[in-house]
Parts: sequence; C-alpha cells; structure tokens
Amino acid sequence: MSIQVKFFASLREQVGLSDSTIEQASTAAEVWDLATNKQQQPDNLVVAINLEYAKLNSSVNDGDEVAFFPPVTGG
Amino acid sequence: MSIQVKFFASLREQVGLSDSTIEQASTAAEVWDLATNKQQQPDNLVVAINLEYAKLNSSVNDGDEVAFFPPVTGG
Amino acid sequence: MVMKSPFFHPLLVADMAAIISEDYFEPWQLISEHQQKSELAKQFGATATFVGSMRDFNDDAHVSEMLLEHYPEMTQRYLEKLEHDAKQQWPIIDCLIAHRVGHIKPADAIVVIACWSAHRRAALDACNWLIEQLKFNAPFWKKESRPDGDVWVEHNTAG
Amino acid sequence: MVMKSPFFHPLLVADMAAIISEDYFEPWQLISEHQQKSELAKQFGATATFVGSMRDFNDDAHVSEMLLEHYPEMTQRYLEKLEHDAKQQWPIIDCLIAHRVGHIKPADAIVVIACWSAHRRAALDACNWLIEQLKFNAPFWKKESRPDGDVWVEHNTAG
Repeated sequence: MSIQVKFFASLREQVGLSDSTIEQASTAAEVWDLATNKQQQPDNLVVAINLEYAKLNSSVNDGDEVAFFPPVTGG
Repeated sequence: MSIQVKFFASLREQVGLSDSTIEQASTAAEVWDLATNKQQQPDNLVVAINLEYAKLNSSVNDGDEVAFFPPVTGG
Repeated sequence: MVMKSPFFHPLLVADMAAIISEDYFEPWQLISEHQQKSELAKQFGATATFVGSMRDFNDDAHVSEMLLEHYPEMTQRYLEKLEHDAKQQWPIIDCLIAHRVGHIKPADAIVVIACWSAHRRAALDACNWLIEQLKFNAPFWKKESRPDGDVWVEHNTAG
Repeated sequence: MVMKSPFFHPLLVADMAAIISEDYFEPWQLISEHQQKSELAKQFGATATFVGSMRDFNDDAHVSEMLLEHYPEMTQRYLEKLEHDAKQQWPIIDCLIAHRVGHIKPADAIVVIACWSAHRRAALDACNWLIEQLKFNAPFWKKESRPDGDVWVEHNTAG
C-alpha cells in the first residue's frame, strides 16, 4: 500500500520536497502532515487527488496520487 | 446649390438609381421623394448624411451628401 | 491610419489600421505582419482576434460566391471611428480591422479584427465590441450567388 | 487529441488539439496550420482567438525571463477536459489550446486559444470562457527572473 505525493512551484520550494511516498492515510490533510512532517499549511493551499481538484478533508485510497500546490498562474 | 444622393445594395436595385443630384431639399425625406419620384420608402430604410447616420426628418444643406441603403450585412 | 502624437505616452502610441481590401488576404498572416511591424511586442500581454469567413451555405442553400458592396468613404471613416472609440473605452495598445469587398469565394476571410493590450480583459472585450458594432453599423452589404440566383442578404444573424 | 466517432454527424467531427510545448511557437502560424489541416474550412464562418504573451515587465519590475512549471499529467488532462466542456456548451466545430512550459523569453506566446464555429457568438463566448477557466484552474505556475532575483508569480490578474 502506498500513496504518491507531489508538490509544485513555490510550495515545492517552501516544503523542500518535490515528491514523496507515504504508506497510508485517510484524508489529504493527513497526507500533508505525514509528507511534510506537520509543516504549517499555507492559507491558499490547493489539493488535487488523481489529477482532479479535491479538498483537504477528501478521502484518499491506496494507489492514489495526491498533489499540493499554490494558486495557479498560467495563461 | 446641390445635394448629392446615393443608393446602395438591394435598395439601389429596387429604386433603379445608384446616384443622383438634386437642387434643393430641407430634409432627408424630401431628398428621397425628389430623387425617387416619390417611390414608397421601405420600412427598414437607413439614411446617412455626410457619412454619418441620420434620420428621415434630419435637415439637409447645400453641398450635403445623402445616402439611402438597406440594413447593413457586413462582417 | 497611423496615429502619432507627442502628447501620447510612448508606450501608448497606437498604430491602428483600418483596411478595406478588394484582394484576398490570409487572416493570420495579416495579423502576424501587423504585429511584427509594431515595436510594442514586449509591451502587450494579450491579443484577441476575430475572423469572419465565408461559409459555402446559408439558410440551407449552397452559396458559390459572394459580392460585397460598400459605401467606400463611409466605411473607411466608420472603421477608423470604431477603433478610436474602442481606444477610448479600453486600454488598447494596438488595433487592426480589415474587411474584404468585391468578389469573395467560400472559405475566404471577410473580416479580421485584432486587439492588442497589456491584459486580457481589455483585448477580449474590445474585440467583442468591435465585431458587434461593425456587424450592425458598418455600411457593407452581401449578395450571395445561390443555385436559384443572386440574393441580397437581408439581415445579419444575432450571433 | 483527435476525437472521431461514428456517432458524430460528419459536419461536427472535431479535431480538437491540446498542446503543451517546451519549444517556442509562433502563435499565428500554429493557428493557421491547425486550420489548414481541418477539412471544415468552408463550414466555419467564425474564428475567435486569444494569445497570451510574455511582457518584459510586471508589477513595475523588469522581467528578463520566465520559467513555467506545470503538473504534466494534470495539465494535459485538464486542457482536454476544457475543450470537451466547451463543446458541450457551444456548437464549436474545432478548438485549439496550446501552452508553453519551461524557459520563456519576453514577447514569446505563452498560451494560444482558438475556437472555430459556424457563427460568431459561439466562437467568441467559448474562447472567452476557455481563457478564464485556464487562467484560474490549469496547473501552471510562473516564476519571473527580475533584477533582484527570481520570483514566483503569486496570483493571476483578474483581467
């Protein structure tokens, strides 16, 4: 069992991680705590689970990919 | 003293005139009557005086150019 | 039309163009060339364009050709006025309007509008406004060649 | 992405493309080439486009270069979803979205959106909707090289 975790852009630099694998978690918030060693969440944190936007209290399952990133600035 | 009169598109074909010069008139409606020999005005008649949109009761002066045309269909 | 005035801020010098052409033009090439002429390439961040082109059918009838009549002095003046009015309403850096007249073949571009601005809202809104104004007010008229003869288009579609 | 299905009406077969490119592209050439590939040239009467390009300043600071990071799998999927959703809402015949990633120089195109439709309202509205959705939801992030160092852009402008 494992969950893939990814960080992007300024958040990747702040957290100091680009990706990580954790064993098990029940919500995206728990994924954050485990992957970052409980670093404080920024106010504008964005979460995606399996390439779809999600919430911090969204549930995660074995094999999921959970991504954390700041507000997007493309276009 | 003279007023230049122009007709465009389907109206030009209906009236049978592309341009005309009349001696004198006080309004665009009077220009129409003189230039077309009092043909009936179509409902959707558009009028321009000196290249600006105007009304049938707009006044005309010596040297003016008065144009009559149907609704525009460019673009 | 080139507008240059010592009273304009250098970054806002406009090089607006209103072109009425009897000859075929390739719309993207026209836009690209206008943009390359401009010295403002690094100033604008947004370009919005609209191209209206000839379809080979209308009202379910096949259209083999189109004749576009206009009121030359008034169209030129009106298109330049539109560009001027757009610049009064939005912070546009540059603006291009081109319109065909005469004989037009299916798939030919009939009208091209392009607006360059620092940010997207001004470019998009001005482009949208310009095509609506042009459609309902610029003195052009279309006559379509259909299987049963030539027919004047009576009114533009609402959209 | 090419979508073809025997259940589509032939006239409505779409050849939508969502391109993410590390390499420079000339936006008008990209649009022109996409249009030429299409066999629908005589079917569409309206093309609306938006091009977002890099300015050499932001927040009054000079920007010499930009690095565009993205979340590759999610961006590709999201841009294709946007095109699909646009086609659900408007009668679009064809649609193109292209977005740069990696190192970008001033005046380079960053994003290109083009929508082809029979009539102007659908093309203009879909193009406008697509750029807004992309700006606020597609997972791209800009880092600007300024005189005092590299700075992540914190949020997009409202327009």
